[in-house]
Formats: sequence, C-alpha cells, structure tokens
Amino acid sequence: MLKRAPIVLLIITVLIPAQAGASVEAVQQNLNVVWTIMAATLVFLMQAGFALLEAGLTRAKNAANIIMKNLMDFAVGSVAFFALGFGLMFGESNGFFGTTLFGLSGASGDSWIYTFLMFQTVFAAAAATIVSGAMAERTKFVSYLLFSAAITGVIYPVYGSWAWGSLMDGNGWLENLPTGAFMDFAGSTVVHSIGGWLALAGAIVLGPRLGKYGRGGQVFAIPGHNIPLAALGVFILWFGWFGFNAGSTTVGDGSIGRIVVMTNLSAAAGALAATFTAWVAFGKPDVTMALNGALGGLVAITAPCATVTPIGALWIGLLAGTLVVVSVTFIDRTLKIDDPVGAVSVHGVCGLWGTLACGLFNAESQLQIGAASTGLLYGGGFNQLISQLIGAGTAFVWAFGLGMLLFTILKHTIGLRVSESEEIQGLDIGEHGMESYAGFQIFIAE
Amino acid sequence: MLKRAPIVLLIITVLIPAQAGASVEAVQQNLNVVWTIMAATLVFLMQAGFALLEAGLTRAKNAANIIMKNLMDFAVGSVAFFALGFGLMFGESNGFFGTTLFGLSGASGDSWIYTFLMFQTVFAAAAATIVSGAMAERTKFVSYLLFSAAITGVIYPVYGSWAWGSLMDGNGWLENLPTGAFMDFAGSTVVHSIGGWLALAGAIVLGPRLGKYGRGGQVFAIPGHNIPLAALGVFILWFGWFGFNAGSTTVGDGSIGRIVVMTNLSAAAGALAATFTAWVAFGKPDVTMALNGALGGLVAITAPCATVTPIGALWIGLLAGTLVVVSVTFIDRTLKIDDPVGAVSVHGVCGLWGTLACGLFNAESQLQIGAASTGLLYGGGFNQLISQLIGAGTAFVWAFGLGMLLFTILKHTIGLRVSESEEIQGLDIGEHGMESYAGFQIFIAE
Amino acid sequence: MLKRAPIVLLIITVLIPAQAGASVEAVQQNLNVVWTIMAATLVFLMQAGFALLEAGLTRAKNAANIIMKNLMDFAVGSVAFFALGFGLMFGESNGFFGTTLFGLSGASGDSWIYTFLMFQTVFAAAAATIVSGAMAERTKFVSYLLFSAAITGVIYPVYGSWAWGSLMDGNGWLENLPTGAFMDFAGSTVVHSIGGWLALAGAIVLGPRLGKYGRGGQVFAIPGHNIPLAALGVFILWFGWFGFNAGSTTVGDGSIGRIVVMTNLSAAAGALAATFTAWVAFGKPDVTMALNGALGGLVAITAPCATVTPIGALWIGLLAGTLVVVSVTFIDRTLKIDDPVGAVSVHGVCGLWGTLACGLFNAESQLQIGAASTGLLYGGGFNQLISQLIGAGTAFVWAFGLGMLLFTILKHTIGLRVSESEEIQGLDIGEHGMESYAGFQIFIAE
Amino acid sequence: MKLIVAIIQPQELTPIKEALVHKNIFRFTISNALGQGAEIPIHEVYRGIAHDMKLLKKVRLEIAVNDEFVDQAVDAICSVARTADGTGHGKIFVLPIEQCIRIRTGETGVDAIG
Amino acid sequence: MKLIVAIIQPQELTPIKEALVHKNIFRFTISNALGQGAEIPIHEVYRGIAHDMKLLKKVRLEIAVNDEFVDQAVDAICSVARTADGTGHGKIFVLPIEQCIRIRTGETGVDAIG
Amino acid sequence: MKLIVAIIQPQELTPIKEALVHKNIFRFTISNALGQGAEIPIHEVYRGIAHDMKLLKKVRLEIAVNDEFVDQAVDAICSVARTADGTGHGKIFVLPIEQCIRIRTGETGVDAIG
Ligand SMILES: Nc1ncnc2c1ncn2[C@@H]1O[C@H](COP(=O)(O)OP(=O)(O)O)[C@@H](O)[C@H]1O
Ligand SMILES: Nc1ncnc2c1ncn2[C@@H]1O[C@H](COP(=O)(O)OP(=O)(O)O)[C@@H](O)[C@H]1O
Ligand SMILES: Nc1ncnc2c1ncn2[C@@H]1O[C@H](COP(=O)(O)OP(=O)(O)O)[C@@H](O)[C@H]1O
Repeated sequence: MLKRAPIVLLIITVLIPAQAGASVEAVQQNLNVVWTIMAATLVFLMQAGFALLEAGLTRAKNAANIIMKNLMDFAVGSVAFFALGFGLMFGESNGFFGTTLFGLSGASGDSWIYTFLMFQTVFAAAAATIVSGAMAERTKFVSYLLFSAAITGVIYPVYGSWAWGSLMDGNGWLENLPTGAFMDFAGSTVVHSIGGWLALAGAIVLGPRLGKYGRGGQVFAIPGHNIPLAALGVFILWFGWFGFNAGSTTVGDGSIGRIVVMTNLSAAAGALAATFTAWVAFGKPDVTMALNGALGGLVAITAPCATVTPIGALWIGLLAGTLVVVSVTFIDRTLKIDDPVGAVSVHGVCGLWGTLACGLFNAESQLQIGAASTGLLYGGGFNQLISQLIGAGTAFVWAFGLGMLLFTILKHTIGLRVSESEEIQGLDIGEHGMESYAGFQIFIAE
Repeated sequence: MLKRAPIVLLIITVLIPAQAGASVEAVQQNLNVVWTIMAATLVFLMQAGFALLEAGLTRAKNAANIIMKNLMDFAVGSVAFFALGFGLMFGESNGFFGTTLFGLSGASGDSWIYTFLMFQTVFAAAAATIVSGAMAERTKFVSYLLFSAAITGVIYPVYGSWAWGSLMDGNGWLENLPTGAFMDFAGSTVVHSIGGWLALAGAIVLGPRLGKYGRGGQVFAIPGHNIPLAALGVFILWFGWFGFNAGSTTVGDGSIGRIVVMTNLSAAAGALAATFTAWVAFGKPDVTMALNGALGGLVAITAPCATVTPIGALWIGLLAGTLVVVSVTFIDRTLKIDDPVGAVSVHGVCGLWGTLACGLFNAESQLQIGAASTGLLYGGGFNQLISQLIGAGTAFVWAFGLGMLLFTILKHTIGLRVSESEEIQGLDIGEHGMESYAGFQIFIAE
Repeated sequence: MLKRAPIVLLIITVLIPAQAGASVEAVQQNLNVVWTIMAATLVFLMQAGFALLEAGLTRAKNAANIIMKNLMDFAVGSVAFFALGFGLMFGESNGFFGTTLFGLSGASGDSWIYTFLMFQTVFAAAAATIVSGAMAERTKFVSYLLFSAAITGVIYPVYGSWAWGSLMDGNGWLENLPTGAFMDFAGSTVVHSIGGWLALAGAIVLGPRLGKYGRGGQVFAIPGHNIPLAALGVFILWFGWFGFNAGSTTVGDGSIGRIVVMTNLSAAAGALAATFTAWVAFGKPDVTMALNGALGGLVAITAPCATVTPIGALWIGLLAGTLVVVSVTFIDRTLKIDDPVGAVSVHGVCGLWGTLACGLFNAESQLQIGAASTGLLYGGGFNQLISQLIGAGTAFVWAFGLGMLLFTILKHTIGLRVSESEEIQGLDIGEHGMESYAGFQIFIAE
Repeated sequence: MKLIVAIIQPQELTPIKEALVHKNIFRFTISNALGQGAEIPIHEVYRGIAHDMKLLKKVRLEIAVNDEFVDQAVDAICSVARTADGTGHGKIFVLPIEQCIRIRTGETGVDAIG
Repeated sequence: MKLIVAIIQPQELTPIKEALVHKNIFRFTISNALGQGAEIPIHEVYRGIAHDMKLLKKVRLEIAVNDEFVDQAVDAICSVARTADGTGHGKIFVLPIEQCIRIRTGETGVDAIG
Repeated sequence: MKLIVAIIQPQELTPIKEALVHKNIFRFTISNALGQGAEIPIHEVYRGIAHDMKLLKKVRLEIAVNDEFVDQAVDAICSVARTADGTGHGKIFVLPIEQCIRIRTGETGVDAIG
C-alpha cells in the first residue's frame, strides 16, 4: 500500500549540499524539503481562505471578530502544537499517545524534523479553524482562544497519533488494524472530520444565532455580507489544497502530479454537483452552495487522492457536492442546528465520505503504484472498508464526545456565548470595540 | 531555437526515488515535476485573479454572478479538458487535431502525463475565463456554462494542437511552417489572443449594457464598484504569471530565472506606460488603466519571454501598456463595443502584439541560448515575423469566426442575454436569487 | 558563521540539464534556482499584502490611491533597481558602492544572475512600499513616484552594498567589521529598518492628517475602513515572509525548514503578545494591533531566523509584539507623529530589535550549524552585539538622514502634500478622478 | 393626512414592524441615519485611542397615514420601545401632509395613502 | 413653498430626473431607502432557505419648490412611472414648508428655493 | 415645534455640530444624501470617459426644535457654511411639526423635543 514515505528514508541530511561529493540521495532529500516547505506555505494560506470564507458568509457586524479568531487560532495553534501537540502526535508512543519531542526537545540534529514540524503545524491549525465557522457570530472570544489551544494542543494530535504516528517516531493502533491499516492519506478524517465533529459539538452547545429560528419553528436565512470575499476564500483554499494533498507525500517525485490531478477533478466535480443540486432543489444556482460543493469535493478527495483513478476522483467529488447540499439543508432545517458556513457538512460529512471512499475506490494495482490496496468497487473486498469505518467511527466518538464535554464545561464556567445585546450589536463592537467597515452605511436592522 | 523541452526528454520515470541507485536524471525529473506542479498551482490562482478583477470593475449588483462564472468555468473546464480537450490538443494527431488520450485513456504508466495534464488544464481554463470579463453584467448564466465547455473542450484545444501538439504526442502544422516554426512560448496567442478574440465575438453578439451608450451616441462611464478588489486581482494575476511563463519550461533549470525577470520587466513597463499614457490623455493617472497596463505587459511578454533580452522586454511592455489605453478607448468610443473590463484589448490586442514581438525582438544567439531564432531588429530577417503573422492570423480567424458562430447560435436558441428588467435589477438577484453585499447600502440607481 | 551561500558556489551553470552526463552539482544548482524563484514569487505577493493592509487601515476615500501607489512603486522599483540599484548594490565596489552590472551589463553568461536579480528586486520594492503606509492619505502622487525611484534606485541599494555586497561581486564594509561581520540574514535592517526610518522621515516632513490631532493636543482615532482587507493583507504578508526569510538562503537545502519554523514561531508569538498587551492596555483585544504584532514578529525574526533556536524565536516574537503596541502608542500619542498604519513601529522599531537580537540570541554552535556566531545570552560575549549596533545605527543615520533631506527638498519644490480640500474630499477623486467603491453609501463626514 | 417620522433603534425595527401590522398599517419607508441624543455613547478603542461614537446608528421610519391612524401608529411604535430601559429610543415627529399621490395610478388624497 | 417627498423605484430615477429638467426643476436631493408596500416581494433563496425581501430598495426624492411648481413636479414624476405596469411605483407626499434659507447667502423664502 | 431639514456639505458637518452645541442644541439626526443643485460638478474620468458627477454627496441634517430655537439653529448652520466661497452649500427647509413624542417615556410636545 502506498503510504507517505516513512521517515527512515528521509533522514539523510546534508547542510551545504551543492559541493563536490554531494550524493544523489542528498539532492533528492533537499528537493523533498523544498517541496514540503512550499506545500506547507500553501497550506498556511488556507488560514486566510477560511477567514475570508467565514467572514463573507456571515454578517458585516461580526467580520473583524471572525478574522481575528482565525488569526489567533493560528498563533495559538503554532505555539501549542510546537510545545505539546507535535510530541503527542509524533513522539515515541505509550500506545495511546506520544511522549517525546515536546518543544522539539531531544530531536536529533537532523534538519528534516523542522520541515516536518512546519508541515504538521499548518495541518493542526486547519483542524482548529474549521470550528470557528460553525460557531461564528455568537462565541465569546476568550473561550474561543481556550478551545483553540485544546484542539491543536491535545484533541487533534492524540487522534493524529493513532492514524499517523509512524510518520515519525510514533506508532498508532489505527495503523495496525487486523483488516489492514486505516488509510487517510492527507487527512479527510484526521484533519477535516475531526474539525467538523468538533464544530458540530460547538454549534449544538452554543445554540442558534438570534433570529435564525422562529418561535413557530420557521427557519430564517441570515445572508452573508460579502460573497466576493467568501469566493476569494474558496479559491485560496483550493489553491492551498494542492499543497495539502500533494504535500502529504513529503517527497518531491512524480506522484505529486497524479495527486494534484485527482484533487482538482474532485473539487471541480463537487462544485458542479452542488450547483446543479441546488439549482434543481431551490430553483436557482446558489453561489454559496457552489462554494461549499467545491470544498466538499476537496475534503472528500483528501484521503483517497493518492490511490484512486481519475474516474474515481470524479465520482467522489460528484457525490461530495451532492452530499453537501443535502447535509446543509438537513442540519439547518431538520436538525435545526445553526452552522452559519456549513462547516459540519463540508468537513465532517464529506470528510467521512472521503474516508469511506478509500474502501470503495482504491485502485492501487490498477494505477501500478505501491502494493495493492484495492477497494470494494475494484474487487478488493470489504477489508479496507472495514478499516475505514473503524477509523472514521473512532474519530467521531473522540472528537464529538470530547467536544461536547469541552464546550459544556466552558459554557458553565467562563461562558461560551456573548450576551444577547452584544450579539445584536455585533461582536466587532462587543469583543473588540471597533467596526470592520468604518464609514460604510450598513443596514444593521433586518 | 529554444522550445519547451520536448516530452522525449521527460519520460524517465521513477516512483519512489530517494533510494540507493536513483539516478541524477531521475532526480532532475522529479525536480521538473515539482516545479511544474508549483507553477500550475500559481496559474490556478489566476482564476481568482480574473474573478476579482472582473467583479471589481463592474457593478455591485452583478458581483456574485461574475464570481460564480469564474468558479464554474474552471469546474466545467477541468472536466471538459480532461475528458475531451487534452486528447484533442496533445493526442496523436490526424493532421487537424489529436485523436487519443481522451480521459487519459491509453496513457502510459508514466506519471509525467498527470503533471502535464494539470499544467495544461489551468491554461485551458484561463482562455475560457478571459471571455467572461467582456460579457459581464448581461450574459445568461446557463449560456455561459455551455460556451465555457465549448471553449475548454474544443475551440482552445484544437488551435492548441496546431501550435503546441508536439509537446506530447501531437504534431501541429504551425510547428512546421516553411518559414520556421510559429513561436508562442507560453501562450500570448494560444491562450490570450484566443480568449480575447472569443471575448470580442461575445461582446459584439451580446451588445452593450443598458445605459452604456446614449441614443445620440454619447458614451457613458459605468464605474467599477470595488477598485481594491480589482487591484488585488491584478496582483494575483501578476503572481500567477510567473508560473504561467516560467512554468512553461516544464523543466526546473536556470532558464526560469531569466524568464521571470523578463516577465516582470515587461509587466512593470506596461503599468508605467499605461499610467503615463492615461495621465497625458485624460489628465489624471487612471488606476484601472494602470491595472490593465500591467496585464497588457504580461500578456505581451508571454510569447517572447524566453527569447528576448531585458531591453527587449522593456520595449515590449512599454508598447503593450500604451497599446492597451489606445485600444480600450478605440473599442469603447469608436467601435462602440462594450467590453467592461478591457479583455479584448488586454488579451486579444496585447497577445497579438506579443506574438509579433517574437519576430522583432528574438535574440537567442545574443542570449547564448538554443539555436538562433533571431528577430528582425537583431538582424534575423523577416522569416520569424512571417511565421508569427501566420500563427496569429490563424488564431484570429479561428477564434473570432467560431465565436461569432457559437454566440449567434446561442442567441437564437436558448438566448444569450438576460431580460432588460433583470439587467437593471442585477444578475445576482436575477440569476442566483441573492445579493453580494447583504446589508450594505448601495445606490443602485445611476 | 552561517551566511547565505556565496555566489562562487553557485555559478555552475547548465542549460538543459536532464541529460545523460548532468552532474549532481548541476541538479542541486537547478534546485536552488527553482527554490529561489518560488521564494521571489512569494515575496512578490507581499506587495499585494502591503497594499491591502495599508488600504484597509485608512479611509475609503483614499483606497484607490494607496493601491495605485503600491502598484506603481513596484513598477518603478523594478525598472530602477534593474537599471541602477542592482549595480550599486552588487556590482564591484569602489569601497562605497558598486560600479558595475547596471542594467545587467557585463553580466556573465551565467543564468544565476537573473534569478538573483529577481529575488533582490522584490526585496528592494518591499523597502519602498513600507514608506507608503506611513505617508498615506495626504501625499501627492507625483512626489511619491519620485521618491520611490530614489529609494529603490539609490538609497536602499547603497546601504545594501555595505551589508550584502559580497553575495555577488561587491564587498561591503559592514561585512568586515573588526568585531565580526554585521549579520542581517534576510533584512531586518537592510530592508525593514531602512524602509521604516524613511517612513519616519516622511511622516515627520508631511505632518499629520487633518483631524488627527486637535488644537488642544487631543489625539483622535481615524478608523480604517476595511478590516477584513487589512487582515487578508497580513495573511498574505505572513505567507510571503516564508519566501522572504527561507528564500534568503538562495539554496534549496535542509536549512529552509528550520528557518521557516523560526519565522512562524516568532510571528505567532508577536501576534499573541500584541493582542494581550493591547487587551491589558486598552481593555479589549484590538484587531489591528494583533495584525501589527504578527508583522512585528516577522520583521524581528528576519535577521536572526537562521541562527536562533525555537525558544529564541519565541522570545524575539514576544518582545516584538509587545514593542509594537508600545511604539505605536508612543509615536502616535507622545511624539504626535501620524503614521496611519504603524509602519515606523513595525518595520523601523521591530527591525532594529531583530537586528540586535542576533547579538543576544544567536546560537549557531548549539544548532550545530556553520561556525560559531554566538550571542550574549548563549555566552558569546559582546562582539556580535557591537557589530549589530554599528550596522543598525548606520542604517538609521543613512535612511533617516537622507529621508529628511529628500522629503524636505520635495516639499519645497514640487510639493509633498495635497491641498486641504483635496485631502477632505479624498485622494481617489483628487489624484485619480475616481472612487474606490462606486455606488456604496459611505459616510464621508466624520 | 400626516407623515409620521420616527427615529428608532435599529434592533427595534423588527418588533415595531410587527406591531404596525397588527394595527393594519402595512406601508412605510425606512432609511439609515446616525443620531445624536442623550444616549450613552458606544465606547470604541482604535489602536489604543478611545473615541466615543457620539453618532449612533438609528433607523428612520416614515409612515404616511390618514389622520385616524396617527394614534395607532404612535402607539405601535411606542409599545415596543417603551419596554426597554436606557436612553436612545428616539423620537416621533408628526408632520402635516397637504397632498398625497399614488404615482402608479395618479390617485390622490386619502385613497392614495393606504 | 412645498417640500415634495417622493418614494420611487431606483430604476426610474434617471428618467424622472430628465422629466424634472424638462419642467425647469433643477434642484433636488435623493437618498436611499427601503420600502414596504403592496408590491410583489423579490424572492431570494439563500442556501436553500427561501426568504422574501419584503423591504424593497427605493429612492427617496426631495424637491423643494414654490407653490406654482408643485403640479409640474408631480406630473413629471408620475409621467415616467405611470407608463410601467405592476405595483411598487411609490407615493408622493407634499408637505408645507414654512421657511427656506439658502445657506451660502442667507437669502430666504421664494428666492432661496430655486 | 419645527423640523429643520438642512442639506449641507459633508465636510461642514463637524463645525456645524460644534456651532449647534454652542447654541445648546444637542439632538439631531443625520443621513447621507446625493444632491443636485447649482454647484460645479466633480469631474471624474473613468477609463478615459469623462463623466460629471452631477449628484454630489451631501449630508441631510434633521433638527426638531421648539419655535424659539429655530433662528439659532439656522444661524448656527449658516455661520459655518457662509464663510466659504463657491456654490453647493445647500439649503435649510423649516417644516411645521404637529406633534412630537419621546418614544421611551411617551412625553409629548415641547418637553419631548429637547
Ligand atoms: N430634537 C431632535 N431632532 C432630531 N432628532 C432627534 C431629536 N431628539 C432625538 N433625536 C433622535 O433620536 C435619537 C434618540 O434620542 P435620545 O434623546 O437619546 O432618546 P431618549 O429620549 O430615549 O434618550 C437621537 O440619536 C436622534 O437621532
Ligand atoms: N403610507 C406610506 N407611508 C410611507 N411610505 C409609503 C406608503 N405607501 C407607500 N410607501 C412607499 O412606496 C413604496 C411603494 O408602495 P406601493 O404601495 O407598493 O406602491 P403601489 O401603490 O405602486 O403599489 C413602498 O415600498 C413604500 O416605500
Ligand atoms: N429646491 C431644492 N430641493 C431639494 N434640495 C435642494 C434644493 N435646492 C438645493 N438643494 C440641495 O442643496 C444642495 C446644494 O444646492 P445648491 O443650489 O448647489 O447650493 P448653493 O445655493 O450654495 O449653490 C443640492 O445639491 C441639493 O442637495
């Protein structure tokens, strides 16, 4: 089975390489560093993508607050993951989580670990920032900072150690299932579902925004204030996702081209499917659904991007795009859980779908790569699908359970939600004492 | 003559390379993949650049529609080019177009083809998206989807097969002219002029926006609603263009530095020339003209970027920047064709100029690269210029002719233009049932 | 001491390398080119970051003007640095500045020089654009163009030749101090402080915006008009900074991972420190201060990014974030110098701090890199700190002194400041005859 | 016929609209305004400089009614706002209308108002 | 002197302006408003949730005129809008002005209006 | 009671506010407007096409006052604007108010105005 190149291949280190005697291996290793750092840089920009998407799909009076939350969760996350999370995730494991490498202490002189830390840091921050969208427009800033630290410092890395620990010094139980290793190449579950299920817990504990649901159970729309900004966010996310998926090789070789193609096909199919689903269901092609559809396709292809065919990628994206529309509508109208940007549907639900899709669409032998992880539809039987179910199920229990606990504790201690009058006035004024669009005339009623 | 490295050099494939025995050639090939994928990623973001530029230079009531069109043409284009266009462009040619590689079927196990497909996909989408700017604020969404598919699926790839087919399995007649091969290193004609001439056809068939021209023939300005967004679009385009031009080597070697320098000098000269031309002509330095000038310089240098000197690049950009202002004014005021963002001038006219510039400024021998394609001004005679004229002329006939046909058919079947009342109310509400800037007070009259 | 790889190692050139017989050195050199060009591309986008940050933190009526200034200083700078600045900075030195390589004349056939020129061009433009923020909302456009040319053509490169000349053909006196070479790995002083001190001179000579200070000495706030745009600018700057710092190796090897980690930790610490400092000092977590704090952390780590430990990076960022808040408040309220975006504090003050931090936190031997430049806190004595003080002090005298001279001359010749009525009406209408947000209702009073 | 001009708090618009409908008043026009009154200003801090937003966001509600509806409209508006404490709830001004025309039909007077 | 306050459709502003000029009425003030009347609401769907925009965008036109110009102004406004069908074309309210002052010169009364 | 509606230049709002405070007038409401008058239009050029912004940005100031304050309010407004040259300084219209209600308390008449 194709996995990310284990670290043992990578620890050949050279410091100033372009000299006589530098080996081919050393140059390839340098190429891997360059590629991985470029990919990490692309993934970093996804933080801006999330910020714009979330700000654009909510109201003008909360825009600065949302942006600030995205900035801060990256800052908090960078420090928390460096100090704590990286060790929990990739240190030598006690069977449950890693116990070394905190603050990089005890790291070998090898420089690869820095590159790897950087790449993993931007992943951890992505998991945290997903949550902010579902909890937008009503969450206390100070509570947000605290649970951001908890996510990047503990919740995400512990689960990560189970699925990905062996990429460095760890060893996760999900990598050693009897039905074969749980496969999540770039994090449909590890990053996105974890983020999505935490978001679900947050949205439930918080409750809906004022004015979202009528007393009689009517559902009201609260339109986002800046669609161009939201769309720019999605373009940036799509851009960053090339680094997210193809960078997860951490090796600069021919396979990254294939991964990028699959990523792109799934995203395109997701955008198309969501557009047409919304067109049929609601009568017009909804722009925000198209944006969510593209993201759904991207989230879903994240796990199987390295192991499926182009046709597989198209199917995965098409289903993800349809799923997003159905899921957003179901969560919003039937469950009456208020998720302003659709984070649960995009990251939780499509992440789940993508993870299971490995068990259906994997086609390693057909692609002539690695050993043979073959999904159900290519005649590989149920084993891989079972592993996927175990991994994805574990993620749900862990993230949703811990999320409910964490948010409930916060709610009853320092409080999770701003006051009603602050919510009406907007969190920009309430939390930060400022306006996002000073001078612009904005109808704040309605 | 320096051409993009033909594919025969590139098909050395290795899958997991960083192992004992990996060859120098394999590592270089991996480097080529990394570079080409990074470049493709940069070019992808140009899609966002176009979206912002076009949205910013038009009115607030149509912003979501324009953004949606840019998102959708990339989604449609990714699928159409994968399924159809790539084969037409790079499959084994029947003399007129390629006939293999549809949906990558029959592709060898070599992973390079994925990288190449990705790079070519983002190019195809760029050609399509150029058209949306010229047709902004009045085109039916469903018709737009259809002609987007036609452009990326057929119109662009067929022309592309004539000029670039031999980059893979094809063989184009423009590559075998008696006066020497038609040169278009990164697509001044193949991508930009094709897009620009299609845009011209579209703007003609659609007719001007309501209120653009008075009954007495007066010309009215319809100011764009968000100049900062438009400017961000141009910065992003400039950023992506480094990938567009230098990535067209598909080889990571020393020549990319030279190409990037030429690209940048021409863009800078274009911005300066347009600013000063507008300053002299209209009395003040118009920001939108400066933006168009930078793009004009970028479009013009796209063909000659690999074969001219820095001084040549400066001249090409200076003339492009001047040309843009003259052309925008001429098309708008004299021809009375309504092109809201200047797409015809930037992509059509400057693409033409850049293509011809190869015949004037090529200086391969002076640069000590490749064999000697030398332009008229460096004493190389008329041959190259004649080849350039043939290539550029063919592009005009093909794209403008087919565009007129296609748009006229659409006009008389499902309709190309929204209703008058929808145009007044804005396409955001008419086509998508939403507003771009909910809550903001916008003067929609005037 | 680790320095950027001197050029002698890099001049091995190959043109079409992926052929039999290509050497390992040649491939590594190609990798260096790819990495440096990618880094330059990232740094290019910082121009957009600055434009958005400055536009967002000022008023809507001046947004197009600010964007235009950022576009134009890059265009002017690209040409001026190519024609003049690069030679002054990296040509063979007469002891005071370089005297060859103007317009690349006399450059060897080696293609590395193009790559190096591109990387240096984007650095030069960054120094120029810093100034525009401090002088926003009141500077004449034509004067701005002139001093942009002076900065990128002369002021920045002459200082640059003293500190970095030997990276190519030059030889700077700051590289040969008796206390050891002045260290500024990626330009805390060379780029940022130079820009910051010029900005200080500009803000002083211009005087404050109308309505900034009351007759009785009261200080009024003039809120920025678009916080999401400003925040996007900061995300883009952070993104570009990975190229800024790690690209300054101009070598693609394992050290870039370490540099990126240090850069990120310092930025994160800066954002956190500024947020909490503002929270304590002003009662609420100010978003614009958090943005400035992140930038302060980035500026400060620019010099020491290659030579400090993660703990060192965190301290450098924490102090920078705190310093920014203190400095902004001090300059604004006590000195009553009106710097609308905090450019002096972020680039001047934090650049100074970062430069000195090399003398305190350098830990090359502990990191097992290069020879041993060890700062005071790691037991390395005062030598490095003294060199840093000499370099930073020289920068202040050179940039601030020349800035005062230049701006005063401009003020008394063609004029530096727009008329009072133009300032009230906004520079978009006054300088460019247009509006940034046509159609939007904006309260222009207050 | 009277023109009722009410300056109200933005957040009270929705309940006021509902209250008006209860009184069979269906037509009105609103616009944004900034008001200065006796209310406690919102305290903003921008980059460390405290500045009081003296001009607070208000909604300006215009209702043209026949004379017999004036009291009902005023009551509807007051009913909502009066429940809240604090200041800044605004004012109602009643202006005389000399003539009213429905643009579409040219109807005038009391018929045109409703 | 009268103050004519007309609530009109945004898209009819340009022809109404032209019609006013034909009647030698050159001075007026406009502002944005949202109106609720009898008109058919615009149907928006945001993320699958239909919501009717009951408050529709309107333009509020204020024209201060001497008494003899009232009918001409009203005619000019109505002439344009009446040609179209549908609802939502708005209302004109004529209010009495007691005094009018030109700020620049201090002129008052009928001289100041024009 | 009178409603003073003044159309003023945006940049003159701040000094006018100060002048009003000097006359003990503390309460008012402002909104954005576009005005067409005799003033010289701002000349904009967009992509080479000159277009005069005939509709210039104005601020609409509404002050409800008791009768004895009318002259003081008018004076305050005029004092600032009259110092400047040019045209476009706007107009003041004084309208009669029949009734005024303070929403919060229900007070009416002269007590409610202040
Ligand atoms: N005399 C007035 N003229 C115009 N607008 C007024 C007047 N008095 C109050 N307002 C408007 O009403 C708003 C609320 O007024 P305020 O006096 O604060 O209310 P309250 O009486 O509830 O304290 C003000 O912001 C202003 O917009
Ligand atoms: N009584 C009223 N008071 C205030 N505004 C009104 C009144 N009646 C109508 N309007 C304004 O006029 C607009 C159009 O009114 P409507 O009754 O729909 O027009 P029509 O008479 O053409 O059907 C409304 O949206 C509202 O802004
Ligand atoms: N008769 C009027 N009705 C409505 N608004 C008017 C009228 N006359 C002037 N205004 C407003 O006053 C503004 C300035 O008017 P203008 O005649 O240019 O001033 P000035 O008398 O100083 O030249 C106009 O832009 C308009 O908004």
